[in-house]
Amino acid sequence: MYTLTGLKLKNPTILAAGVLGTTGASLCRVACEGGAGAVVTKSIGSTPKTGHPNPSMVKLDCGFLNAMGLPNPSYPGFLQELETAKKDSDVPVIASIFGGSPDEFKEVAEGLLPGKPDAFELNVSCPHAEGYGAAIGSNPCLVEAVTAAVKDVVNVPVWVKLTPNVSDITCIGNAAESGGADAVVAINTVKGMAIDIESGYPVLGNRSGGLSGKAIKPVAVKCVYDLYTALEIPVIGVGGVSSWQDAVEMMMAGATAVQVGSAVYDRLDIFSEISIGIEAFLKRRGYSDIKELIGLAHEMV
Amino acid sequence: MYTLTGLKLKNPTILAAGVLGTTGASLCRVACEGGAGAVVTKSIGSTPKTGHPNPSMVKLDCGFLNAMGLPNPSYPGFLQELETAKKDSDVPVIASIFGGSPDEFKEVAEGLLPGKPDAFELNVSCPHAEGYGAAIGSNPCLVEAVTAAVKDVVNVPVWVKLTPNVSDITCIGNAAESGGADAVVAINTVKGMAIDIESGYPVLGNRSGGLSGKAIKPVAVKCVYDLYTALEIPVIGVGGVSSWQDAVEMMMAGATAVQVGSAVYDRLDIFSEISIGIEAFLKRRGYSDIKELIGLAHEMV
Amino acid sequence: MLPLNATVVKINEESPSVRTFFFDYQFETMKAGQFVMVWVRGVDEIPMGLSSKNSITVQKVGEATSKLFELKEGDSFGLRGPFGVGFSLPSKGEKTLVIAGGVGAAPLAPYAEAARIAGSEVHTVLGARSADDLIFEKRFAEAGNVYVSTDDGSKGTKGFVTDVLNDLDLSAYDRIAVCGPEIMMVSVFRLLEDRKLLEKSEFSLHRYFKCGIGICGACCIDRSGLRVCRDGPVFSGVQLLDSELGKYTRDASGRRVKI
Amino acid sequence: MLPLNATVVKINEESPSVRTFFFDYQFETMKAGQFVMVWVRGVDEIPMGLSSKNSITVQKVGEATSKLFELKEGDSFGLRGPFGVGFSLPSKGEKTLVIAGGVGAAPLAPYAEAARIAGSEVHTVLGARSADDLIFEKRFAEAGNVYVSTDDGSKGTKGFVTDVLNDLDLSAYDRIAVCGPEIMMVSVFRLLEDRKLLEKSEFSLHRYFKCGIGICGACCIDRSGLRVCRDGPVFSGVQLLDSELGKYTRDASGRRVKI
Repeated sequence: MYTLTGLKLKNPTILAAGVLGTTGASLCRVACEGGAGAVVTKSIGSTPKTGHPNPSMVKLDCGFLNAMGLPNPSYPGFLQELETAKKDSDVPVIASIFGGSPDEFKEVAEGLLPGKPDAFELNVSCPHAEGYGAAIGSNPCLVEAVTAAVKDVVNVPVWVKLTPNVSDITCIGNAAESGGADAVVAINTVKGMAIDIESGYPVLGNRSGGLSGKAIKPVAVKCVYDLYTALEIPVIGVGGVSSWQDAVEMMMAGATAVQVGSAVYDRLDIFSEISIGIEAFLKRRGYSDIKELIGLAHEMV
Repeated sequence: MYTLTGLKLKNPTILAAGVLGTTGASLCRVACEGGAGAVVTKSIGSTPKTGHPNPSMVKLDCGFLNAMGLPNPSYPGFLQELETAKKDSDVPVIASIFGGSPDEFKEVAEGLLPGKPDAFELNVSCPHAEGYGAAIGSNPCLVEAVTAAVKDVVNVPVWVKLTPNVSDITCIGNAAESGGADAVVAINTVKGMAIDIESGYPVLGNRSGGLSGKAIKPVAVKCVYDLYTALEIPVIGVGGVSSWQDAVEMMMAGATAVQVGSAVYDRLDIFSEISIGIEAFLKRRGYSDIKELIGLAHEMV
Repeated sequence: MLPLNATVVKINEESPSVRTFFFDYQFETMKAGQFVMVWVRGVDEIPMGLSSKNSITVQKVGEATSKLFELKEGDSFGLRGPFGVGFSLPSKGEKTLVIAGGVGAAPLAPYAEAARIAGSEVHTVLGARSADDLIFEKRFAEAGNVYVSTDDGSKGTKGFVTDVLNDLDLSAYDRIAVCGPEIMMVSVFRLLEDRKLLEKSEFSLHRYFKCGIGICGACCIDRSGLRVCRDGPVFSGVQLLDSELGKYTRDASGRRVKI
Repeated sequence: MLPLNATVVKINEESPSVRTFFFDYQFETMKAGQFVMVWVRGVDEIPMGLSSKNSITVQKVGEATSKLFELKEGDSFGLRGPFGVGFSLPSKGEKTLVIAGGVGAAPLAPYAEAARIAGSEVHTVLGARSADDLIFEKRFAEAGNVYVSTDDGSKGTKGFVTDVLNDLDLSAYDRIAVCGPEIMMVSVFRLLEDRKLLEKSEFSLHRYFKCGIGICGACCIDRSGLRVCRDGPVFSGVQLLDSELGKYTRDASGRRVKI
């Protein structure tokens, strides 16, 4: 067993927000068939949103580009999904939430409390939703206020998911820590765009969106590395993790656990695969505890 | 012939700074054998620098990671290389320069003037050189001051190369424009890092560096798209361009010309290849002028 | 994969509200039942079952399909695919029953053809509101026997496909492939469940898709959590036991909507 | 490609200042003359010609090589490669002359062996400061005749490899492969130029590398602008006409340094 901000995980792989997290049944499947140590829901807000028009996600040569637009049924609509996930997944279920202000974050968190999420993850990093996400997450004062507001009304751990689309992510991480965050999650997608040259149209319905997958792994590793130096609280690494090697790299950079998103495209049991791969690596290299990996790169000088 | 900030280019492909630009002979080879419409030199500073220890560049699954550390022979040492390039390349030669202050930029620009560069490109965007590059390029006031300082002492076009590692690149682009820049070049590399999991060591001698190549093309397209909207001056697109399709995409996003960097890894004549590909595309799609492509994506709504 | 640029080369009017758009690209590896994401630029991108290697057959139901209906030969749209899991082909000598309702005939016509080529005896039950709305009757007829039903009795049996099915010896078939409006599919599902034939049957589901490639989870069905866009759209009857089929679907926001 | 992890399995002392490190990875596609980037973690990464599919042969000259010399069996380092263009192999029946000076013998020993296997008659002129500094004499001898020269006359001809070359009928050779200190190579170059044999000759150059993969341009030579790491390190004599060979090199900052 593996402990992360007080949650007990059977392994350090976590389903990332916005991936296979719209329904409770899907979250259960990722936990049971996929082998995830914990699952994060789709980001939930205060009112139902249908999101951006399609195409909302395309596969590129390197990674994926998406602009879903935070579609969600609102917290009242999502409660039954959360309950299903809690009842049948047998792993910690983290509720991802978003809002346009500290009060809205608070409202959504309180609204989901009856579903008994094991933790909250605050989405202050979605790169393509006006007034939400990165609009908040690139402002340290707002990040601190939002974090403090949610901490104030819940008694489960609060994680804050950060955007890499800032000059200095550690400054945002520090704000989250000051606001009382129990962990930060880095990184959300990198702002990106693709254009269909046959027509001239931007490919995404929202014109631009966020880049995920292999393309951004080095960006994520760097952010995790910097946050590990800057913060006291754990850093959860996410961004382009698609193999056990990636997970080990992320942990050596300073991640206490990893989240996996786009890589479910390749196979659902990527979580088991990573977790088995890490165990085998620890054994082969003679590490006695996975904790020895965390932040190892900082010691190698 | 193709005009860009007053320079005459035989085609809209330009060798990016820091690539095959250490010697005059190399620049000539890229122009003559490679087919580049113009070439940008390695970034030159006021004193000789040996750069970071190796490894200074590694190929990743998607793109390249590098931290050269601005190695350069200083402007006195580079003058003879610049003269060779000017004499034998038969294309415009743009001198890339860097400094830690407006005065240092001015000194380097003046120092290179005897070599008669056709333009200057100000490197305010290198992500891994303390006190230089992005340390300046993420501060709008400094960008404006540096640009104005160089404009003040040269009478050739001044381009400013921007870093994507900021919250809002258009704000930096605006500063360059206010400082009198004739064009902006977007983007420099994206901050990134890779760790050797067998040893725990960061792979780059400098620990972290900048990501280039295919991985960052969507990031570059988005930056170019936003800058095209925000600025009056031309935007030169760079970042992951490795085919004529990429070049067309960059132009549709708003680039007046494209720079090619890491893609010389595949083949030196990538410049000819792109330029021939663009011509064929224009013909097939019935465009009468390459200018019709520039910013086309903005009109498709 | 970015959308490829497909140019319309021919348009067939299949019924007053259904048209087939042939395009200049052949999905050579396409399995009947697989779908493509059809990008009507500037409007939306919607999933559409392939009605042949180079065509989609579209019912005009919303903004994107209305825009599609405005296209003429020479116009183009974006296409990604083929995606998802199609219908299983029968082996030589097996008997196949195809049950198609309305525009659900679109993915089943290529299936009937492929099944016939595979050496199967193919029978089709083809239903629609009225004679004018019958889709691909000729293609099905070329693949084998066709039993027609129409709600208004303007052709074939008056009533629903289930009325035809009641008169057939369903146990004689080795495979049963079903596609049509959900209300029709759930009737067929119950009938096949009663006859203990779900193991031989496959159903093609329609749900709201966002990503279309199995990542976002918008199209997951209860209680299995299976993704219609990736684990489906064709599911075996057994996979749909105890499912949301016929009960509810989710809208673009993820809210449950009764069927 | 990220560096692979190579573990030292054996260390041979070739001379007081030269050691061969055998590692647990075989570069099966290696061509003699190609190099690897050897990453001494925490210190530097340096180019090194492969002396066999699974070894590098190193002269202790600076910080990184000193650190390498501290390695014991079981220790590891990073390796990327093989990179660059190697020596051209002779055809069956051709006569090959190998001219090696000092640690320049490292990439030429596998070349002599490969040339012999290709069916060529191989002669080697092997030079060093003194008898103790001769590298791979046995490997060259197993591939064919060896003519030795030492600066101090402790073995073979007293003098330089050029003194041996003056006594040979160089026109009898179809291929001439050269590697050694630049001052030696430029003497050989001039001699071969005089005899109009540059077209048959190849030289392996040493320059300061940064990226090692042909992108940064730090190792480009004048006047051709060719990249030593990618278009070389082995160049034909003709490519080196009118070049910087023997005149200057560039340091890590790009400044010209006289040779």
